[in-house]
Amino acid sequence: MKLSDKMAYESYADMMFGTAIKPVTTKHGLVIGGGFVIPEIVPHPRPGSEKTLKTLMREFERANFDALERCVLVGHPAIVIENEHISQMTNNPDWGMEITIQTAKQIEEFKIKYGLKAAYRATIADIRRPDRVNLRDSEATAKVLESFEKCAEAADIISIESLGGKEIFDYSIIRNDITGILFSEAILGGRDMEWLWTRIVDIAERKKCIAGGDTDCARSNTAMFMAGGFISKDIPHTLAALTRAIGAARTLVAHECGATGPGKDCGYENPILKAITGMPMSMEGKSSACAHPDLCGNVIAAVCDLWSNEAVAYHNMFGGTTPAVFAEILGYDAAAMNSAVALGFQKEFQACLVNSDRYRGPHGFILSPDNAWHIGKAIVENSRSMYARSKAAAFKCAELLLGDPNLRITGYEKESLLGYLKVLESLPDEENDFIDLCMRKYKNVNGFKPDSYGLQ
Amino acid sequence: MKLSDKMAYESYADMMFGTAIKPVTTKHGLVIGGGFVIPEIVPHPRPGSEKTLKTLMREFERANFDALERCVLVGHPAIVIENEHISQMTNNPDWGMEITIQTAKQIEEFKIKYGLKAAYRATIADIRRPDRVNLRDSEATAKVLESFEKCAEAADIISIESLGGKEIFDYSIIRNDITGILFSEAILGGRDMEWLWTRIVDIAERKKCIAGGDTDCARSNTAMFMAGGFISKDIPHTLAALTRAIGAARTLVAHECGATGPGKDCGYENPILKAITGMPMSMEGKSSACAHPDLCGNVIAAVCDLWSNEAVAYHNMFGGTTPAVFAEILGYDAAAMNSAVALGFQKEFQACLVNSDRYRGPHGFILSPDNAWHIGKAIVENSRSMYARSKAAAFKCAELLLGDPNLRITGYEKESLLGYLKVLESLPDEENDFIDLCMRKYKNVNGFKPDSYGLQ
Amino acid sequence: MKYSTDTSGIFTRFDMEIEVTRRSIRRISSDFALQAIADCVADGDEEKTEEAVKEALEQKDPLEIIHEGLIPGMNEVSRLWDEGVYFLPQVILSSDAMMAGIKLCEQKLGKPLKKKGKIITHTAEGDIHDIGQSIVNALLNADGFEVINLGTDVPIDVVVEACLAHKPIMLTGTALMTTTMSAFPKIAAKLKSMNFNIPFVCGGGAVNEEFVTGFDLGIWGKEASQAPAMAGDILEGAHWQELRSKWNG
Amino acid sequence: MKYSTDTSGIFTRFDMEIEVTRRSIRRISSDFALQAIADCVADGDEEKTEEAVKEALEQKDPLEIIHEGLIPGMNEVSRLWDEGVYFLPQVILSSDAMMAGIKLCEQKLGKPLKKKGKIITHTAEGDIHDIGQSIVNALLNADGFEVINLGTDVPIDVVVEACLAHKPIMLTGTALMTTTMSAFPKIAAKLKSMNFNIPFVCGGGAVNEEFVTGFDLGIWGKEASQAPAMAGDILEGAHWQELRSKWNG
Ligand code: B12
Ligand code: B12
Repeated sequence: MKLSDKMAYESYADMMFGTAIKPVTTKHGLVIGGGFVIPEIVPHPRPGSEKTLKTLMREFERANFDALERCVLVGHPAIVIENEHISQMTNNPDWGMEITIQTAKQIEEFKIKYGLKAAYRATIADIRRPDRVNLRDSEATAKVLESFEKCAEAADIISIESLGGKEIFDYSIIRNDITGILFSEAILGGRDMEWLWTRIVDIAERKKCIAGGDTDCARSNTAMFMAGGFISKDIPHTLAALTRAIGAARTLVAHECGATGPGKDCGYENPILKAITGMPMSMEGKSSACAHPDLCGNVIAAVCDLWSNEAVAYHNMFGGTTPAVFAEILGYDAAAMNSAVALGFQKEFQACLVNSDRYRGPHGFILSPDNAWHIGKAIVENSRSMYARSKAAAFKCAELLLGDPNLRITGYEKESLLGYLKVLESLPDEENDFIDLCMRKYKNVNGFKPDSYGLQ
Repeated sequence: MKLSDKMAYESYADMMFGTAIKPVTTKHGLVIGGGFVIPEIVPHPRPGSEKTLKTLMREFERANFDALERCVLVGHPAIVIENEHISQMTNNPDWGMEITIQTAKQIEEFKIKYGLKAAYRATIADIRRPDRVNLRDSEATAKVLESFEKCAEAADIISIESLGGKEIFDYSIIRNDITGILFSEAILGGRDMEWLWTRIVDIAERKKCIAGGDTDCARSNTAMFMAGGFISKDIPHTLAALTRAIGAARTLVAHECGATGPGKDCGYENPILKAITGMPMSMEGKSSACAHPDLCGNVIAAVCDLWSNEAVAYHNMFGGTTPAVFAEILGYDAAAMNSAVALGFQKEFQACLVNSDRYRGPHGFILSPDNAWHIGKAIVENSRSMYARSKAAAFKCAELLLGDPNLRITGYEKESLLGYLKVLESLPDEENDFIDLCMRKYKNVNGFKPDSYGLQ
Repeated sequence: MKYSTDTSGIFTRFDMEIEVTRRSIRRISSDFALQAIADCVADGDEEKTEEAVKEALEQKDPLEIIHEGLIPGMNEVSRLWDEGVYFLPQVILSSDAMMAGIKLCEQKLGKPLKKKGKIITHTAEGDIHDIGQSIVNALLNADGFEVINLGTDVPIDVVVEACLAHKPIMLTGTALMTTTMSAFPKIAAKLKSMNFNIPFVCGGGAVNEEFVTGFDLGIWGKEASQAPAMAGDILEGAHWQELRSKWNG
Repeated sequence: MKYSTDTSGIFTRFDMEIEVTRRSIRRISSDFALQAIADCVADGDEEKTEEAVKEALEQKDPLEIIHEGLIPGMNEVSRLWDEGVYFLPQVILSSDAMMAGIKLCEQKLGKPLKKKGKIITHTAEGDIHDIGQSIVNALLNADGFEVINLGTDVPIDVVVEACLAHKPIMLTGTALMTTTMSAFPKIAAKLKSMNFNIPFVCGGGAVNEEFVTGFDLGIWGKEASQAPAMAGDILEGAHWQELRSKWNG
């Protein structure tokens, strides 16, 4: 695998929502990143519905139907439906397959009846738990790959939120341990992704399906979620921001293995990935408040191609079921952005999105298109190793955070940030030395299995 | 009561979200229409919680707390909480009062602890059912007025969705009967509002509370809701649009009686009212999809001062409870608009909102600022009677709908529209003649009581 | 303000894409007078229908006018509504017209026409959202059922007592508020406890399939237009369980 | 791109407004060595704590070191966390440091320190979201409880058996998924049926007060930091009903 060594976008000023340098076209002809933002709706089954394949199929049938119908009702031109596998669907690869086939059929029906353009993304659950199984060789691994094979048949896009490195990350994040975070994301996460995504891309190519992308959810979103809002006292927002920058270098591996995008919605690092790869990305922010709060609700839409709600449990609201309600909201969000495109006001509109959150907190700041691009640049300029580029991303992130006086950082968080920087500076230059150091430091962490990553 | 005879805004180009010519300031110092859009969150109690005052208070305590807390969590600077009375709260005026006092206290606590700016709107339920009671003299009427007295004590804003004319409207709307619609809104609704709002404004002045405004919900939203989306076949969208234009002349009465705004969220006619009165208005659109779908999700925000979700039942989502989730979403919607203000891009941003829905359907079209302003102008230029101005609003609305070739109307809906116009043209010139005609035509409609309106 | 004429990426007017070509009613009779009556009904013109009926009554049997003029005219309207050609008000107006015509025939007959069956409709206690119920009433009337309309905000006991008094073939309830829909299972339980196992079709924005099929007797009604068809099934002998499995699930 | 420096109408940085002034730990001992140990714990420095403890052990009683150095140091950290001065990782690191120190003292003592009480923690079957549980574990450890960590994705029967085997004073469960939380009432029912009425504190993003107080034994835990305090209440004799009425509702 060759690490990226140049930027797809020559300047961040060229990055815009709705348009990617390398748009992709689905089996059914939906173009993503081809000029318009498209909503991506993600319904989640209610508890109990997972009991049998029949009840689960019925649940997804309703949820996906409601979303498609609402698009027709209010006139949203196109939609992507994502179903994130619950563990039962990946543990029984036939379940995931049946639901994929059912959804493909629903999409076809809406196309014929109304002319609605839609596509389906199947996100396989990563049921390989790093602390329990060998990531490369276990029953869970086999199930994951089998699920990809079976879903790729009828799905338009396949994705996963891969777990490599999670065992070390979980240990490190609650210990303020930036070394462990770097190790888990850059080395462990990166190696696992290379192994896994080579296989996913191969499947996608054989099945003429789109290999979408991964997300650093298991690490960066955990950190962002723990940093929380303005009341929480779990971890500093500055640490969450560093985690995100490092995580971008990890998620990028999917595309280096051949994934073409659209990147997966909960990858808040996606603006960085778009800057590097030029591929379309799915993003989520304010209209995924149904799934979690965040401090970058608008800014994260600045360069999105798909616009998602992350996940909403099926439920009746006064205005219809949740998939219908959120399909409507996302579609209107997209419609405003697409109007901006049609009017030639996209720069102004984008500036409004960015200014909403650029100084709301560290995450919004580093994910503003300019800063995201700069972090991307640091990554491609340090392409000699996963380690080098990930560390460079962290340094650039810290430099940016400290460099703009308009971004206010609490005393404690600033102090913490300076502390992480000191640790990062003390780390060895070469990847091998770093790995040696970490193998010693983390060898006793519960569940850490070096051979899951081809180490030792 | 003097009917408005001039426009507060000289040109629709001056109308902008966040700013009203006549901003209002609440007891606690929150300025509405003073430069920024503020979210207005409306939680709705779960079934069962209405059983006792205690359970209902607990329900609102949680819901309102969750919304306030989420604002602090994500940094939304200000919020208005609206509680729409369920019938129990108005039937027992002490219930409404206790909940008002409790909420005022919560707001105070958040102000002290975090500096959050908030305000409370109590919307009394109009429990006077026109088909059953005399609107001006019944136990229900007494309860409504008592509720206003008691809630005005601690609430910042008081409002109501008044019901006058509903009996004739319901009969007419399903019969394609534009005469009955005009009668119910202009004559019956207008007279009932004059009676009711004189009293509400008096109470508000005595209690140093803000008399917000009314809404044509009972008529225009019923029509809009029945016209539905692009699949429904209940009534033509063109009829719903006419109903809205006529309804604007009705809702305006609140302000002519002395209400100062902010107008009530579900009054989709509010852009017209803002053009005429210059007062701040609450609006709802895409982020009230939790309450109902509509075809004007973005355009309706173009000149809003408060931005609301209409109503969301209390419920847990992955991202928190519904009041928290929707407070977050509304606040981010507002943040993008407020960024536009800060950047001086508000015109561009507004254009994007407008273009999203201007040609999506008749409702979005007539509520675009320019068209809304023109309908307002027709209203003030025909100030010799409620009848004259309402009919003028309908004609202007029809003229606009037929005048822009970019607005596509289905064959059936266009034909219907031409039919309504013919009927409208055939109506007498003078209000008294019109009333005579309608009294004959509708005297036998179930539940119609002329003396509720001081007629005969 | 700038307005864009290319709206293709912003919205799609699916209503334009699916608009069905206008069709008029089919010929229902070779008899000139009967066809004229049917046409008046289809036009939803109450006055003209009355005139045409009055005229026809001079020569024809009232039952013939009803069964070969008024009702076939209404049936055509229903068909066109089902096909998406007509909108609701046309159905209501035609129904008004048909009812006016039937009234004249009944006067001539000297006795009311036998209705298909009695149905009680109501809107839940505490709820005044009655547009849904009004539509249901109109459609049931149009289809020849006798509708006993209890109105809005109807206490549970009043509903139960009305059922006992009228012995309808079907009961309907409408609820638009989550705080009022809880009356439905209570009504159903009371009816059940009296062994009065009448199908209880519940609709309105607040209720959904899960809620309504969660109690005995309950059948969820999504669209008002389902009410006459459900009542028709009952006439053909369907029990509430059969109705539920046909219309829900 | 244009950036606005006046963000007052856009957002409010409530974190800046409420940031508490930095405070350091209070003096806990006039003894130089004990104070040094407490300081090392408060710094969350495992190595330095070990050194300081080793040094002190040459002259002092291990129990004195534990009770007058290590634990008071940790208590200070907990206090500052409660006051919003410290963040979670400081608590965890201090806890790690304290535990390392205690371990050395125990070696010297030749027997393990008596813990305050046994607590079993787990993450629900099917669920691997364990950060919440990790925090709970760390805080309980820090507060001197013996934590039996069953890990993630723990089958119902394994939880029940562990309870029977260890007889803990409290059981905790974490669930982040609505499809996994259903294990909790099942566990509670099994325990109940065996008359093992142990408080079962359930937390995690998926569960809420209503759900958890909907089954016997269940107490809803909003924040991980409540776990030690709840366990403290149990030590003082609180039954699950008392815990529930104190912490929930
Ligand atoms: C119009 C309207 C009103 C009008 C009602 C006019 C009228 N005559 O009915 C007025 C202004 C009076 C009103 C008042 C209030 N309203 Co209101 N109203 C609405 C609105 C906008 C539309 C409802 C409507 O007419 N729909 C059109 C009809 C045709 O739909 P439908 O009844 O569901 O019927 C369809 C199907 O359900 C079915 N159906 C219905 N019944 C049956 C029966 C059978 C047998 C079958 C087969 C089918 C069937 O057929 C129809 C389609 O074909 C809704 C919005 C919404 N999301 O629903 C709010 C809504 C229902 N109202 C709401 C509220 C809160 C109120 C008030 C309390 C507000 C206040 N604080 O003053 C008061 C309540 C007064 C009371 N005690 O009832 C909430 C209810 C929240 C809840 N679920 O608990 C809603 C959901 C608005 C919201 N999102 O907050 N309202
Ligand atoms: C990080 C994360 C992950 C990480 C988990 C890493 C880890 N080691 O835990 C990874 C990437 C692995 C992951 C995987 C998946 N995830 Co996930 N994930 C999250 C996320 C973003 C944050 C969760 C988190 O760590 N929160 C921080 C911790 C500290 O919070 P907490 O556990 O709630 O604990 C707090 C309190 O609840 C309390 N508490 C907790 N336990 C206890 C116990 C006691 C006794 C007490 C007193 C208190 C207490 O204390 C803490 C605060 O002090 C959430 C988003 C969300 N809205 O929750 C989604 C979320 C939980 N995940 C979700 C999903 C769907 C998945 C996947 C199925 C995705 C997929 N298709 O691959 C898989 C599931 C795998 C599985 N079978 O479990 C959904 C769950 C939907 C649902 N409710 O059913 C969520 C809600 C995201 C979403 N909105 O869709 N996820």
